[in-house]
Amino acid sequence: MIEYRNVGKTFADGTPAVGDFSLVLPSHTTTVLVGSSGCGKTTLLRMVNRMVDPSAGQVLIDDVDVATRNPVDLRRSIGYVMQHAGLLPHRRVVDNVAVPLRLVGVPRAEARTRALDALEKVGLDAALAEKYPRQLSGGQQQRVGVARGLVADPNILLMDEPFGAVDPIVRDDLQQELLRLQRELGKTIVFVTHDIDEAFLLGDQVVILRKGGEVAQVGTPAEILAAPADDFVRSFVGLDKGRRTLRIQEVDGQRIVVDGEGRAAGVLA
Amino acid sequence: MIEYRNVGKTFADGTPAVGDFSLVLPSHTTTVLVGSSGCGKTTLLRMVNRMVDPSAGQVLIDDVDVATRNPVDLRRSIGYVMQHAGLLPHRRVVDNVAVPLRLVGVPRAEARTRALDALEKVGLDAALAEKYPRQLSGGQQQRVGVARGLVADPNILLMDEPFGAVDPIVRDDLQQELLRLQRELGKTIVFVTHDIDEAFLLGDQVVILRKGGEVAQVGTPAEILAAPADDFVRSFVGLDKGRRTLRIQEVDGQRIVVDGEGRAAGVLA
Amino acid sequence: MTWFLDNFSHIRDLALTHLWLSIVPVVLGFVIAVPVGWWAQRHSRWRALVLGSGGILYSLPSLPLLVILPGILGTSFLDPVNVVVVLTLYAVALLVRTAADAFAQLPPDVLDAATANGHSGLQRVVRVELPLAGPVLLAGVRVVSVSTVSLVTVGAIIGVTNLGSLFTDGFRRDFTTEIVIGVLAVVAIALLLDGLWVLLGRILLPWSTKTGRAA
Amino acid sequence: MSSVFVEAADWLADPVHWSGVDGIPHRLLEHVGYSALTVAIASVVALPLGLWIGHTGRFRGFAIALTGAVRALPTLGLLTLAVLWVGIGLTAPIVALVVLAIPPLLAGAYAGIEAVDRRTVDAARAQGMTEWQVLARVEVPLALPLILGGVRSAVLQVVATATIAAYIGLGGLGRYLIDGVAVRDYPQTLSGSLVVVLLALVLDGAFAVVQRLAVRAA
Amino acid sequence: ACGGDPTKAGSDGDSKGDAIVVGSAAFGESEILAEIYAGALNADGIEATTRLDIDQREAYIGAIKEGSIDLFPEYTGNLLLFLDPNATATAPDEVNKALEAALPKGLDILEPSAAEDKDSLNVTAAFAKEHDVTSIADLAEVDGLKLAANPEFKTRAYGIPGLEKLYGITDIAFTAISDGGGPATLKALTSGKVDVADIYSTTPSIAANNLVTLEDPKNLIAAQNVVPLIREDATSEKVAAVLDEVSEKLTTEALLELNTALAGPSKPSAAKVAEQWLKANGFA
Ligand SMILES: Nc1ncnc2c1ncn2[C@@H]1O[C@H](COP(=O)(O)OP(=O)(O)OP(=O)(O)O)[C@@H](O)[C@H]1O
Ligand SMILES: Nc1ncnc2c1ncn2[C@@H]1O[C@H](COP(=O)(O)OP(=O)(O)OP(=O)(O)O)[C@@H](O)[C@H]1O
Ligand SMILES: [Mg+2]
Ligand SMILES: [Mg+2]
Repeated sequence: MIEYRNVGKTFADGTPAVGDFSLVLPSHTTTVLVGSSGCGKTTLLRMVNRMVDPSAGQVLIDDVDVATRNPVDLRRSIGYVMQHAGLLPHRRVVDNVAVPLRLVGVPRAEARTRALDALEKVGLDAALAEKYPRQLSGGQQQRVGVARGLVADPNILLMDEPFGAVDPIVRDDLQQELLRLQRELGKTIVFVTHDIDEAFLLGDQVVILRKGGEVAQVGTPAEILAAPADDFVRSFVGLDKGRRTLRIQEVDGQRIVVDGEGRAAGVLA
Repeated sequence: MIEYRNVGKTFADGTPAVGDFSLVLPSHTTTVLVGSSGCGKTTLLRMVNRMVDPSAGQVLIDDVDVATRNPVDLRRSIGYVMQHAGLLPHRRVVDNVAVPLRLVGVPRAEARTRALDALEKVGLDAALAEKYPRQLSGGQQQRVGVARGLVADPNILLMDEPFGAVDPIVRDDLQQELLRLQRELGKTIVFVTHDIDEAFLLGDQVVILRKGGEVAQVGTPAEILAAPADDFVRSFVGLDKGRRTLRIQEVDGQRIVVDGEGRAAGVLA
Repeated sequence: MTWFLDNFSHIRDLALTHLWLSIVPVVLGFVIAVPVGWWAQRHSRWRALVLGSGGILYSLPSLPLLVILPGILGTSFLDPVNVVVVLTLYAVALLVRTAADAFAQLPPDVLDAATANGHSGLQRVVRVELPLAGPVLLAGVRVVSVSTVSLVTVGAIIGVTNLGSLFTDGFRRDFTTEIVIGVLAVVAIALLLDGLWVLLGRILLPWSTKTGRAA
Repeated sequence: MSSVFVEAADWLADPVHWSGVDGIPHRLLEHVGYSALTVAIASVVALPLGLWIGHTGRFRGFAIALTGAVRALPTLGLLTLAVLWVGIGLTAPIVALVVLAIPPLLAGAYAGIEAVDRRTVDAARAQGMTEWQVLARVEVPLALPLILGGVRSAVLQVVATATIAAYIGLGGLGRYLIDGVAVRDYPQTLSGSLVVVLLALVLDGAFAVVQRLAVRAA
Repeated sequence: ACGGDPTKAGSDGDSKGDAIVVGSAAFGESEILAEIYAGALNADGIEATTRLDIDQREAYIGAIKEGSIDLFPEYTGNLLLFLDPNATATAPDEVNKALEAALPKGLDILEPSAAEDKDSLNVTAAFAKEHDVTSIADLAEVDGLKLAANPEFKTRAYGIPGLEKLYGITDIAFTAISDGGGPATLKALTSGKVDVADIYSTTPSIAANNLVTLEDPKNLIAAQNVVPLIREDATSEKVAAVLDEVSEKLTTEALLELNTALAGPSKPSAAKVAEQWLKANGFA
């Protein structure tokens, strides 16, 4: 369990990023922080592994304040996946995945074996293991990033818009892959995105944020759609624009669902 | 009217981009070319203003083969909007928009006045006109790109993933803006995207492409959803993954539409 | 040509000396400049000062430095150490800027990921920053190497024997062949060294697409 | 050591050294003159070539190899060769110095054009700019900081190396170095060096300012 | 064939072997003389090596003082001027006497040779005829005189200041060329860029180009007899005997011949030229 207790953050240069944020993230579930650019999602996420230290309040993991832990050790115990994969361009794919293991002293041979396992787990061909990151497509790189996040089998996985930079078709694949993995592994995942569709797909718990890390609404996707807390949420999830207000239309004997903007959204089963 | 007649393209380095492509794009409508990365969308689009010359077949505008026209003049008569706006970083916003006018000899003062009109048309504040592109957000830059494409009032507007690089919320705005403009202006628009949702929203006619510029299906969005031509189309539009197979679920007394992956898609009106 | 053959062993001796006088400053310069450049990059307040002094150092004309140095260092007049010191100074002056730039252009998200994965400060510098700066550093070394090989010849004016001696000698004897051979030999050494650096780059930086391009 | 510096200060303070053909103002003017002439000639040769290579992308490999090889040419060797061929006077040192100045100018020009975002260039062409317009209105303005960077290092190298040309009889500030060394007048050598260094620093500073303005404009 | 490993020069002074190290300045004649000294010593069973091409007198005098070089072919007038910048002696005997007195501790000169190589002022035959000059004194009549020489000519007593003081020649346009009266200086003269050029008197190009060497009635230019400069602790009777014999056999004409040979079409090395002279003079 991860808990934010009245957390605030003002950066050294005076930028206020987070005002007063409190939240409990249950273990073995996925919590998605969603909000538009600059609202403080990344800042909140990075407080968990002390890449950012809060200027007020505490972040607790299983009731232990992370501020009491050595940051390097803490980071080694938590998986981290980010938008541009952040792979080391000078290391082969398998060595990239092995990094978290090597850092905690796992011998090279064993680290590579486990790295290969992790690559397989995220659906990457073993043939790619000996390539360099730049020889991979964007989607493949993201998978490598996920493999690296998982390789040391951490309890917590932080994911900062991990699929933000890949094209929609690959993104769909990666999302499905993550859902599958999570069913298998049951990690505690903190996931950051600004795509509400992604949030609704992946999140057991979705946290919609306003500027300054202020919580607009917390709940399951269906709860949020059924009872949006206010106009901000309504607009954020698209209920105001007609994207979410659907109606049914007959075409060629099929019942096509069309949204308020006239876009065909799908076929009613 | 734009017409592709058995068009093919193999690049100088031997890359085959388009095999044999034929299509008619009616005037005053929006045709969207949609397909995954590398399928030849950009190549096809750029044949219209001779940024690429086909290695086989012809492209005709109102029955005139573009190959017979001077490329520089041709380009000046066609609007072009691209993914990374492609603004000149060393020119102010208003001067960027004025470029197509200045190139055909419109005097500076008049060009700037018309550029300001165009900026207003795409919903940009006049206060931004004297800024440099890098001082604008991504979404604002894209609007400037659209303004530049429209400023010379061309009959044809080519748009190559113009909203691909902005975040989803801004993208929604831009798409709405474009729909509004098109209702007003009735240009012949060729629009390239790899986002099927965008294609369904904007396209009067949607062309789904396979690798090599091969047409998988042409039709209105509803036609395609109702009767996908084959498994490739079915999968491409998401009918196989459950994204498009919707069902209805009651939450808090509301009828929530949920897709096959369990994601809440909207509320039934 | 016959002159070349007749004097082959002499030219070879000069070439070997020349090679030696070129390699030492480049290597020393690299070893000194990389940490300084790294440090300057880290401390933006000092960056301008360090790079500025590098610029000043580099604009010092070589000839007077060579003459004044023995008085300052207490070295012998004929001591090639003078040449080595002057050329090392130039190499440091050039490479400090390169090194600072090399560390400045490291992709921030890669560094961020490295930290987030649990690299300690030193681990990050050694395992991530240094290798990633490699291609730019290599490009810098190549530029310095070429100019050093060419600058060594100036030492001949004050009596430090090297391939430049063929210029002064040929000049006094009105013997262009000797000068041309000297020029060719200098260019050959420059290319040879350059090839060596490229090869070293291929071995040490196999992942890099470009093995460094002269800036 | 310090005594040399004191003597140099005395030398510089001596009004005798500030007048006549061998006075600092005259030598300084000569030096600036040679350097300006050299850079002007080299620019006329190298800049258009560099712009063309950068714009078309043709002969890029050739340009890289050429600048590399030319950089390796020892200036002293060129000076002595040139003077044996054409005799003393302005021609020999100017030729050698022009050769020295070409690589940075060429590299600055083609690397500058190359560094311009291809998408920007593509967009400019797609708006209907002719190749000339693309070069003059888009590529050159955007490449200006790097082009100026090339000019800056060419100027500094020429100013520093022009001193060596005194070895083959050229005037300029190098005279103080060569003459001073010849008669072991180290105060004179050092003073000359100081003036050269000062000149280099002033020019460097001036270029830094111009370059910053160019960056701001770009 | 010549030159030691320069990277070791710094330490040569401390760990000097038995071999006598003969140095030379960076011009042909000095190199030949050094090779001759070394060759003659070796022929007599005294081990000697060479360390050629040292450009500045200050550099090699320093090297001799610190012991990295033992023996050096010098010229009396220039050496004197170096050791005592205020020296005024110009005639050979006076110069020798003054030189003995000016030598620093630890250094010695042996018997000077009759062979002499000194600065000489030359004009082209055409110029000589046009302006009717045969002596330096005649130059005073020429307006706007242009002169090329080594840079030191500008300040040395035998140079511009002397021309003004002894011969009353003023307003000389001076071009400094650091080739010791070599090809660039010669070209400047023959091409008419300058009127007068300072060229060492044993340079073959003087005769080859029909240059007129101007007389020096007022002894402006000091005597420059070849003389072995040697470290005291490197010298011995045997060494002195060998070198004295060399000095005796050397003549000004011999220097000219040696230089001519060196400039020959095959551009032989100094060592080869020296070897021939040694053979011809019975040192082999
Ligand atoms: N290191 C920093 N120093 C100063 N300000 C910062 C720093 N990091 C973030 N900020 C500022 O804090 C605010 C929140 O930033 P944060 O990166 O958490 O936003 P985000 O929600 O992740 O945005 P995005 O969706 O763009 O990634 C922003 O105003 C940002 O500019
Ligand atoms: N100038 C070129 N030279 C060689 N090959 C090219 C060139 N431009 C495009 N190609 C190749 O032609 C094919 C089609 O490219 P095109 O850019 O038309 O694809 P696209 O559908 O626009 O893809 P994307 O969605 O990534 O923009 C690809 O294989 C691409 O690599
Ligand atoms: Mg973020
Ligand atoms: Mg494309």
